[in-house]
Formats: sequence, structure tokens, C-alpha cells
Amino acid sequence: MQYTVGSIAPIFLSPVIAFVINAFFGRKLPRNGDWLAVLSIFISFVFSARIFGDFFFGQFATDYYIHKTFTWFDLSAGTHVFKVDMGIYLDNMSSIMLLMVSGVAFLIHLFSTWYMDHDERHGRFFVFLPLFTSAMLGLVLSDNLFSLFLFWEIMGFCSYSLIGIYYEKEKAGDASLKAFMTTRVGDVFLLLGIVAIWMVVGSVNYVDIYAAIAQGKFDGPAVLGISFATFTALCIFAGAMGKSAQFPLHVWLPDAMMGPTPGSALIHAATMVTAGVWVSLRMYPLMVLGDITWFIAVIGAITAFGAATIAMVQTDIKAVLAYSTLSQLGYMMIGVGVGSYNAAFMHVITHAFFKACLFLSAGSIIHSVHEQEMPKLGGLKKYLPYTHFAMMCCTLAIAGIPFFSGFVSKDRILGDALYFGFMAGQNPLLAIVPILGFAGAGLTAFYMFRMMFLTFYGENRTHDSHGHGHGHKDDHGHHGHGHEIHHEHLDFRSNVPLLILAVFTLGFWFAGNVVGQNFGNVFGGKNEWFKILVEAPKVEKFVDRPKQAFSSVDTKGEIVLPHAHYHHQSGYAGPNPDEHKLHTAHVIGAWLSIFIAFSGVFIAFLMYIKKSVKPLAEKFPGITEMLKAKYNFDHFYIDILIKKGLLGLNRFLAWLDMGIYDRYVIDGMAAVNRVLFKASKWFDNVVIDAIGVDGTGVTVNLFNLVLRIVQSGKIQFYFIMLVMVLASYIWTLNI
Amino acid sequence: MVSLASYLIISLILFVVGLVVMIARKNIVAILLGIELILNAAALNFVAYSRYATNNLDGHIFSLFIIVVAAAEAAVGLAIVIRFFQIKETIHIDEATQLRN
Amino acid sequence: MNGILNWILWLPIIGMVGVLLTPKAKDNVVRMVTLVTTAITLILTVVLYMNFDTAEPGIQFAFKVPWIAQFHINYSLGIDGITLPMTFLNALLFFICTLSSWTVDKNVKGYFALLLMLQSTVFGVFFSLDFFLFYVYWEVMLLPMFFLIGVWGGENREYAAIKFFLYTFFGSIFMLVGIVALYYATGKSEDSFNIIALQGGRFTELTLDIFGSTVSFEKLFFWFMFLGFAVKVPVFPFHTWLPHAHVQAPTAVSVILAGVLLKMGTYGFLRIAFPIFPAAAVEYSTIIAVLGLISVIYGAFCAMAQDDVKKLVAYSSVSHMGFVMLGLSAMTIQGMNGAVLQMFNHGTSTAMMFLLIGILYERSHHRWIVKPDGSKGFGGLYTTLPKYSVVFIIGMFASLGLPGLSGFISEALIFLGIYQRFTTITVIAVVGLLIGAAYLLWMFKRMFFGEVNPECEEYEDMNAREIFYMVPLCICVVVFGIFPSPLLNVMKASVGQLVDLLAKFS
Amino acid sequence: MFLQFLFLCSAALTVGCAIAVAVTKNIMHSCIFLLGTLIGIAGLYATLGADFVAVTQIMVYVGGIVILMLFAVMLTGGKDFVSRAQNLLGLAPSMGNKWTFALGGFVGVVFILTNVKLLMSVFQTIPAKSFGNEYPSTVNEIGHLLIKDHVLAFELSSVLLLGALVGAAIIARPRKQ
Repeated sequence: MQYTVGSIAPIFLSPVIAFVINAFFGRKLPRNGDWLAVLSIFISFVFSARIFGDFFFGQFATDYYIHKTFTWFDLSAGTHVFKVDMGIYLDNMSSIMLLMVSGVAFLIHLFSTWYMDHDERHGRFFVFLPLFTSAMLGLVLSDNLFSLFLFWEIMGFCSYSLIGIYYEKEKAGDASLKAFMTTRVGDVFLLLGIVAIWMVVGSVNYVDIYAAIAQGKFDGPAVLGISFATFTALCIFAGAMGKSAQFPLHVWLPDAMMGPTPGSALIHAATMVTAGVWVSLRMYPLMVLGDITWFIAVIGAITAFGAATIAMVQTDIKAVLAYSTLSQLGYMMIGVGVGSYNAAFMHVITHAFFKACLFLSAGSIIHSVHEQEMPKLGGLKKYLPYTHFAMMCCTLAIAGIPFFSGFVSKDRILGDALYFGFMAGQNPLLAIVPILGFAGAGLTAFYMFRMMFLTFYGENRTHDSHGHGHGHKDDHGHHGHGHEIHHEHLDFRSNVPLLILAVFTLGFWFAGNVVGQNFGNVFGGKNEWFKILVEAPKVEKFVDRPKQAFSSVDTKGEIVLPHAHYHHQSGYAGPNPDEHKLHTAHVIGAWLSIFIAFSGVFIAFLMYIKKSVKPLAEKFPGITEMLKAKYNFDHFYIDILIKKGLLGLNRFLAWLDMGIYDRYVIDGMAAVNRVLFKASKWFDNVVIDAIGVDGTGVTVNLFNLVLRIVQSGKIQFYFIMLVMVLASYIWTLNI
Repeated sequence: MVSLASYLIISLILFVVGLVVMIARKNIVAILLGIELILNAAALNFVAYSRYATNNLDGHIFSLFIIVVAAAEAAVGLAIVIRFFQIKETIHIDEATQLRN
Repeated sequence: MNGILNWILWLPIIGMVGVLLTPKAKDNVVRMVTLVTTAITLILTVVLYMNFDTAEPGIQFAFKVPWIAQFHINYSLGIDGITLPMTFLNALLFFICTLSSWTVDKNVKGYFALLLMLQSTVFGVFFSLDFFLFYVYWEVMLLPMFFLIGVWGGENREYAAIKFFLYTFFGSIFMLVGIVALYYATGKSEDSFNIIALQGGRFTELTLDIFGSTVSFEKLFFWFMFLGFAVKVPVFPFHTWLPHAHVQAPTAVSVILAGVLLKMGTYGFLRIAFPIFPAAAVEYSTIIAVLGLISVIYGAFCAMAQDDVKKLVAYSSVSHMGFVMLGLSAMTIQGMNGAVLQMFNHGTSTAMMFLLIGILYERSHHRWIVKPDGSKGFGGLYTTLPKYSVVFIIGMFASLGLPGLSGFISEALIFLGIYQRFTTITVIAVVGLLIGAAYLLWMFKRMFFGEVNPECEEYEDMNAREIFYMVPLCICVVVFGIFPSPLLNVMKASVGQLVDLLAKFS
Repeated sequence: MFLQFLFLCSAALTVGCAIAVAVTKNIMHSCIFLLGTLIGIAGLYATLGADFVAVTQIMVYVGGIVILMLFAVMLTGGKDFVSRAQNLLGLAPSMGNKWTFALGGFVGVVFILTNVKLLMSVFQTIPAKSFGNEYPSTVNEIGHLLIKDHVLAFELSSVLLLGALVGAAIIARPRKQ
């Protein structure tokens, strides 16, 4: 198998070309060039699929990777050597990720051509979406942290632009600013971490970092009293926290839903927000070395549970999905933290499919009904059967119902978390991770079904609200007035992407068996491909592996039969693995999560279908208020931290600068000078006067002044001068 | 007996008053009045010295000539004032800033 | 090719004479003469780039004739890899500024004559290899600048012009003392004014007796030189002339001021202060780094509080030049290259920002984000000025260091360089990046998003002339963001030589 | 006795009217007070025995020049003006207010002091001539002097008068624009 430039680069380049063409000539193309974007992503998908096929069907050993580099720029001069390399790193994980990103992106692009039809920002949307996709694909292909950061930021820019695409809305501006700045907080730390690693390791290639870790070379001077490994790990995780919207930096993601729904589906649900998880997974050996995995797990748990609680009280359909995204990202981070490496990555993939599908379904609803407040929806099942079907599949998946993908991945994470929290001999306080994780899982099932029930079941409330005359403005800028709900017909662009995505919510695609756990292997061990292909990087194998120049042909790896690995692999990469206990934990976790998921669904059913239990909001108004205020994070960040703290400091400094420093110190020096100048002038005048009395003359300046006064042209002044001169003459007469 | 000093003092007062008028007043006619006062002060001095310091009447002759010159000066000066007024619509001294027009 | 520097240096003066000889009423002829002159200069710098040998670290295109032979003062020109990007930047920005000044109609002749004179003097500063010549150009440069701010500036222009003049003059007086000291330290020999011959740490052992105490010559006069250049950069405690000068200066002069003149300060460090006094530079690099750090953070914080867009960008210049100082203090190959690259990139991105603000000012006649009475100065410009917004976004993101645009690479290189020497400072300096994004994006949000402010409805979008002169800068920003090699290849040999020299003394 | 009375009356008239000329706002009144001054001076001439000069003074000045002045004042409106002009000194001589009077007063005081200094020496150096109380007529002698000793000045002054009259007529004549 041979990979050259031509077989990898088009994955990244074809969306770039589409971006460039659309950016410059999009307005002149028919349909603003959206077909070009779709086509370019399809090309990426084809090339990705080919690579995935190669890896999947055992062309390479399971631990095989391709690493190709070229020099971007070179600062070497004289005795100094410094080169910045760019390159491609392909392994099992990135081949899966590439397929997922390009596939989901393709379907979302296709859906967008329908959704954004007749939207005035159609052209802009199809400029930024291919750019975003190319950046995400580039990020996955990157072989080093530096180029990862590059694409990371470009994605942030696309996110900024797409959130703010309806720029005439004040809220869109706020949301885009908030999104960019919040992620930027993490980004600068990520950059700092990259710089630190670069200067100590001498490179930021994954391969070199792994090798350095394996050889114990990964230690630099401690920074701010923190050991170097912990510092860099924290920095990189800070970047991940920003991008994946983890607990203290989570505030941007819910607001990011100001953008068009397909954009949210791609960027803020399926791909970009998982970039943080991606970098955490790539740098997993560093996280272990820096001993911050427990921290990651705790942050993930807090995010997972906290976001789920907020999602329970949201009424906007997109807000529910946004908070569920936050919550699911929390699960991924739990997965990273507790060492559930491949389950965390599997959750990235499964989540991408079902969350993209959920968002697209929500977009379909909004596009059809022009309403996104759930209390004003209801009974849409008969109008939108396909959307209902797709959305139901995804809801089942995200709720963790067996046979669906969410169960497979989340359950493994929770099983590992259970082991991590209770059996791995960790700090007992870390038991909070599985507790919050399971609680969050129950809440997830509850709020997702609440959403389903409120939207698709019960009676239709759309017309009630229209009577009241306060039409909610949806993200199309249309008012909800006067729209009839049309019955949905199977449409190539609007429904087919949903249905395709819905197909991938089935668990057996990922688990290789029907239920997901090892209750019964339908296809035999070989089909547990995910476990086999994805494993935490074994850093030892990267020592002494050569790099390849970008244009070279790679050598074929040794084929190792996948099932040879299977029996020894649990997929657990966390501390103190004990296969037996781990298995116990997984069994307990599986049953527990099934029970919790079903009880969540059941409660939702009682509340919103049977209406035999009062909804939560009526029972606990205090808690509901707190949840609706989103724990006051926005208030705390914006009103207190930024407006009072940062801006106050800024105003104070600016005042200090211009009002005090410049006015008094700098201009004060000028004033001192002026005093000195006056003093010397006075001295001059005295001296000059003395000289003048002696008849030696006056300064030009004084002379000027006198002449100017004397030659005023005023006749009366001449009289005065006449008399004074006469008088002075007389006074000098010696009589 | 009236002394020379008393005439000189009166002449001085006249002269100073004329000076003040010339300096302080802004009306051209008033300035001419001041000039008349000064000329008269001078003439008075001549006559007083002529009586107290000499035996001849040259001082008288001088004061007569002063009167003549004053008359000529007044005639020309007032003509200029009238002309000035025709052009500027004012006889304010500070408006007289140009020699032509 | 040796005479080409002479051509580049004197062509603007020839153009200035041409402008002065043009009849007074013919404003368009004046503009065309200036444009043609700057265009030819730009072409000549491209020719210079073509003929430049990137492998050679030393001086190229040298030209030397005796000027005042009694004092061994020569008319000595030459460039190396550090100068060449600045030369190109200077030629490019003046060409663009001529186009952007097309709308100036107050004493057109004088304006363009002074502009051309300014260009020549700035070239002179960059080309001079003779200390005396350098100083002459350094001082003469103040003259057109003073009049350009003082005559064509805003409301408070006299204050700003005088402040600019006196402040810079204050700094250069110290430099003059340094030059004189060097003249005597070399024993009034052949190369007492030869910048290249003075380099290489010749004065490390020299001491002086001042008031009975022994002082190292190098350490003392390093600070004299430092003061001269730091005012120009400007580094933190000497920065307050910059907001005044920028706010009052006309658009083109702001562009030149931020784009080229500030770089003369850091160029002075690279060409004079560091190579002539390497041991002192190494010893005091911590102080330089701390001052740079304060500039970064303090400039960013102050920028965030500004309600005047131009003042905001002026403070952002303080912040960005602070990064250059950080890179210089690193004294590593990454830091130094990053600093020189940042000099160029800041030149292009800030020039874009100032030009864009100037374009907006021509329409609005004010620059308030928030007016003094608390109402919004702009709002919804995205809707009314779509083309303008796109260019503004490119300039703004280049300025805040978005990867893919030029600012990022230089900032990343500077961080790489500085981390090796001053880890803690690096950790604090990243806050500058964060705040840097915050003030720009916040400003953008307040001006461009939201409902259209009724005042802004009538604004016309950029016209063909404005687009024409923004395009080269956009290209620079994007191309050098993706392919920095053309610039880095030019400078790396010279920078490497300097780093080697400094490494000997650390 | 009569002589001293006449002197005092004339002196009072002269000085009082002169001061009134200076301080009167209305220019017409100033002219009238000038008349008083000139009559007072004629009185003083009389006390000095200058009979011809005194009569000439009254005839020419009172009958001629002051009437001319009055005509001029009437022709030009006779109003005082509030100053419109500014000058470089700040305390302008042209403002015609208390400041200008203060300035004028200051200059006057300077001049008085100067003259006091001068007069002190004059009184010390010139011995007072003793003369009787006789007042011979001067007309005869003046006539002789005018056509003998001072004949050139006499003729020149007549030419001057003629020139002044012609010049005044030319200057003052209304011209068409």
C-alpha cells in the first residue's frame, strides 16, 4: 500500500479549494457555489474512506502509523539549527476520525443546501463551512501540535464567523465574541504548552514527544513551581477545556447556537468541540506522565452532570441540545480521565453521528415550523414522520438505551469510571466521578425524552402561540406568524442525511455486537474492531522510528491478525488495571446504566405523556430558577469578572497612563523644564538689562518685542514715546 | 507781584493737560484740541520769558507766529478730519490705519 | 548594483523637488508625481530583493565615499538581511500611503513634499552604516514628521507634534552622547563612526572614571543607546507620546509612524545597541524582557479601556512592539527571527488597521466606539459596509495573531525564543495574547455587529482606490502568514550572525 | 492788586477750562471749554503786558480757530465712540476710558516731574529781572519788528497760511467715487 501526496493531500485540499473559490467567486456561481462545497467534501470523503478501508481491513498492523513531513520554514543559520516541520500522521485513530469528519460534514453540507436555501447568508455560510471542514480534517491529519494549533485556531475563527453570521443581531455578536474569547483563554495556554514542549523536546511532533516520554527525556525546568510534565499537560488540557467547553470554560457553547443550525450541528456538536478530546487523546501519555488524569475526570464529571441539570429546564430545543452536547463532552473527558481510551474516542464518533443528526432534526423542525420553543411545539409526529424517526433513534442513542451506539460508548466509559472511582485504589474522593457520571446519564435520558415528548407528542400547540401575537424570532429571521406546517415528504437533501445518520446510531456498527457489551458476540471477536484498532499510544514503540519525507513512499507494515490482540485487551488504559475487577465493574455498570436510562425515560413519560407526575419546574421552583440562570456563570464571568474586574482594571490603568503618568510625570518634566527655562530667561534678562544700561545692546528677541510694540501705528503711542524720550533726555541732562 | 514761576507752572499745567488730551482721547478733533492747548502753553512761555528775562519783544513775535501756524494747522487738520469722516464714517483715531483709502 | 541604494535613497528627494516645482494649483500632478516616485522606489526595492544574496550574513550593496574626511565621517550605505524587510516595508507603505492620501486637500504640495522627504530620511536611517550619517537621518526624520502632524493633524495637533518631537529628541540626545563617547573611545581613528567596524564587543574591557568611581564604558553607554531607541519603539515608560501622536496624526502619517518609524527603534537595537555593546545587552536582557513584558500587558490593558478606535490601535502598537522587545531580549535564533518578522508583520497589519480607521473616519468624521456622551459611535457596519468589513476582519485577525495570517508565526517564534531564557515571563506574556484578542474583538463587536446605527446608514463602502491599496497589504498578511519563508530566508543569516555574537558573551 | 486779581482769574479760567477740555465726554463741550482756556490765556497775556498778542489771541483763536473746530465737530457728528480696535499694548491709548486716562495721567506726571526738575534749575540760574509796573504799548514796536527783523518769517508765514487754506480746501472738497 502506498501513500503519496496525491492520496492524502486531497482530503485537506479539496475543501480549501472550495473555500477559496467560494470566497472570491461564490456570488457569481449558481447557487452561490454550495454544490462546490458539497462536492469538495465528497472528494474528501472518498479519499478518507479509502484510507479507512486500508486501515480497517488490515492492510497494516494495528499499531502501524504513517508519518510524513516536509519543512515549512527553516531558521538554521551558522551553528544554530531550527526547523519547523509540517506533516501528516496517520494511524488507526485518525483514519476513523477522518472518515467520521468527512462523512458527517458531507451529510451536513448536503442538508445545509436545503436548510439554507433562500437564506440571505447562504453564500457566506458556504464559504466558512468548507474552510471549517478543511481545518478540522487538517487538525486530524496533523503530525504535530503546532499545526494542530494552527488548524485549531482557524476552526475557532470559522466558529466565530458562523455564530456571528446573522450580524445584525446584537446577541449574535455577543455570542461570537464570547465563543472566541472563551476558547482563546484555553488556546493561549495550549500555545504556551506547545512552546514549552518544543523548547524542551526540540520538536512538537507526536512521534518525538512519545519518544521523549518513553526515554524519560521529557523533563524540563519546573515552571511556576509545577513540574514540567504536569505544567505542559495542564496547558494542553486547558486548551482542550476551552475547545471542548469543559466546566469553567463551558459558557460559550450554549450561546454558540445563535448560528445556523447545520453549522451548529457540524461545528458545535459533531466535530470542533471534540477537537479538545482529540488532543487530550493524542497527548494521553503526557496526561498520564503529568498525573492529571484524575483532574480531567473530575472536570469531565462536573461538566457532564452540571450541563445535564441545566438541560432539564431549557425550553429552547437547540438549547437542550447544546447542553446535552456539553454533557456528552463531559462524558468524553471522563473517558479520557479514567483511562477509558478507546471508549472515549468511540464516544467522540458515536456522539458525532447522533448529535449531528439531532441538530439536523432540530433544524428540520425549525425550518418547517419556524419555532424553536418547545412549549409552542408538540404533536409534530404526524407532520414530520422522517424527522421524528431519525430524532427518536438519536434520542435512544444518547439516552443510553441498549442496541444503540450511545449505550455502547457511554456505558464503557461509565464502567471504567466505576472501576476508576471505587476499585482502582484511588483517592476515595474520586468516587464522585462515577456518581456524577451515572446521575448525569439518568438526567440525559430524562431531558432527551422530555424534549421528544414535548416536541413530537401531545397536541399541537403551534397555532395557540401564534394567536398571542408574540412570534418568536428564529434564526432565519422570520416571524412565526402565518406559517402552515407542511407534511414532510421524503426529500433527498433534507431527509436522507438525517436517515443516513440515524442508521449509524445503531450500536452494532461500533461494538461489533448487538448490545454492545460482551453479553454475546454475534460476529465473533474479530468484529470488535474499535477495541482492536484504537488503543492508547504505546510510547515505547516510537523510539527510533524514522520520519519519512512527504513525497516518499511508505513501507508496508507487518500484518498482525487483529484477534491475536483481542483476548488481552480490555481497552482500559487507566491506573492499576485489573482485568477481573474491571470486568465486574463493567457488568455492574452496564446493568446500572440500563436501569438508570430506563428510569429516566419512564419519569419523562410520566411527566409529559401521562402527566401523572407534575413537571419538575412546578415541584422545585427554587432549583429551577437556579438552573434557568445556568448557575449564574454568565453573570459571574461577564458582569463581575469582566465588567467589574477586567474592564475596571483597564480603565484604571488607562486613566493612570494618560491621566496621571502622562499628564503629571511626562508633562510634569516639561513643566519643570519650563520653570528652568523661565528662570534662565529671567537670568538672561537681568544680565542683558545690565549690559543694555552699559550700552552694549539688547537681545534680538527683546529688540523685536520693543520694535513690535513701538511700531504699532497708533499715533497716540507715538505721542507717548515722544514725551517719554523727551523726559528721559531731560533726566539725563546734568543740570 | 506775579512771578515768572506762576506763569511757567500754568504753562506746564496747560501743556500736560494738552498732552493728556492727546493721549487719552480717541476723537481726532479732541486731539487737535490738545494740540491747541500745547501750542498755547508754548506761546505763554514765550511771552512770559519775554517779559521777565529779556528786554525785547521777540517772544511776542514768536507767539504771534505760533498763532499763525496754529491757525494753518487747524485748517489743514480739520480738513483732513472732514475728509476722513467722509471716507470712514467715523473720526476715531484707531480707524486711521491707512494712508490711502 | 552598488549604486542602487543611492537611487532608492535619493529618488524620493528627486520626487520632492519635482513636487515643489509643480505649479501650485495642479494638485493632481503633485499626487501623480508622488505616486510615480513611490512606485519606482517600490520597484527598485523589489529589484534589490531579487539581487540579494540570502546566504551572506554581512553587508551587501555597500557604497562608501568620504564625507567629512577630517573626522573620518563617511557617506556609507549598505544593507543586510535585517534591513531588507524594513526597506521593502518602507517602500510599500509609502506607496500605499500616497494612494490613501489622495483625499488630502489642505496644502497638497507641502504635504506630499514632506511625505517624500520622510521616505528618504527613513531609508537613510535604515541604510546608513556611518554613525554620523545615521544620526543625521534620525534627526532630520523628525522634521517632516513634526510638520505632518503639526499641520495636517487633528484638533490637538500642536501638542502632539511638539510632544513627539521633544520626546524623540530627548532620546536621541542620549544617543548623540553615546556616539561622541564612541568617537573618543576609538581614539578618533579611521572607523570611529563606522557602525560595522564598531560591532563585535570591542569595548567590553573599557572603563571610565566618573566622579571617582570606575564604570564600565559598555554598560554605561548601552543605556544611553537604549534610551535613544526605547523612546522610538516605544518601550513601556516612554510610550505616552505614541497615543497622542497617533490620534492627532493624519491617516497616512499614522500608518508610517506605526508601520515604519517604530521599527527604527528596534532596528537600532539590532544594528547598534546589541552588536556594539553585546556584553551589556546580554547582561541587561532581563530588564529589557521585563520592560517588553510590561509593554505587552500594559499596552493591551490600556487598549481595552479606550473608546477612541485610533487610540486603541495605538496602544495595541505598544503591546505588539512589546513582543518585539521580548523577542530581542531572548537572544536566541527563534526569538530574534521572530522579532524581525514581527517588525514586518506588525508593519503590515497595523498599517491595515490605521488605513481602515482612516477610511472610516473620512465617512464618519469621528472615531468613537462609544461617544463621550455614552451613545454608540458606530454599529451595524457589517451590514452597511460589507467589503470594508471583510478587509477589517483580515487586518484585525492578523493583528491578534490568528494562525494562517502573518501575526501568528512571529508571535509563536517570539514565544519559542523567550521560553528558553525567561520561562516565567513567557507564562505571563501569553495573557497579552489573550487581552490582545479581547480588545480587538470587543471593538469589532461594538462597531460592526448589531442593528445599524442611523448615523452609519449613509456610509459608502470602500471605493476602487481604497480597495486597490488595501489589496497589497491583504496579500502580504495572508501570504506571509502561510509562507513566511521568503522573509525568513532573507533575514536568517544576518540574525544568526548577531545571535552568534551575543552567544559569545552570555 | 488788580493785576493779581486778573492773573488769578485768568489762571483759574485757563487751568479749569483746560482740565474740563480733557475730561468732558462730549466733544462739543470740549470745544466750548477750549474757548474758555484761550480767553484765559489772553488774560494772562494781558497781565504780562502783551496787549497786541492778547488781542490777536482772542481774534484769531476765539474768532477763527475755535469756530473752525466747532464746524468740524458739527460736520462729523460730534459723538464720542466706544473703541472697536485693539492694539498690542493691551492698555491701549486709544480706548478712551479710564485706562487711557491713567496712561495719559502717568505720562503727564512724568512730564511734570521732568519739568519740575528743569524749572528748579531754571529758577536758580536765571535772575529775576526787576521792572516797574509800567505797561507800555507794544503795537508799535511789534510792527517795526515784523517788517524789519522778522520780515522773512512774516512773509513765509503768509505763504504758509495761503498754502494751508488752499490745501484745506482741496483736501476737504467732496469727491465723486
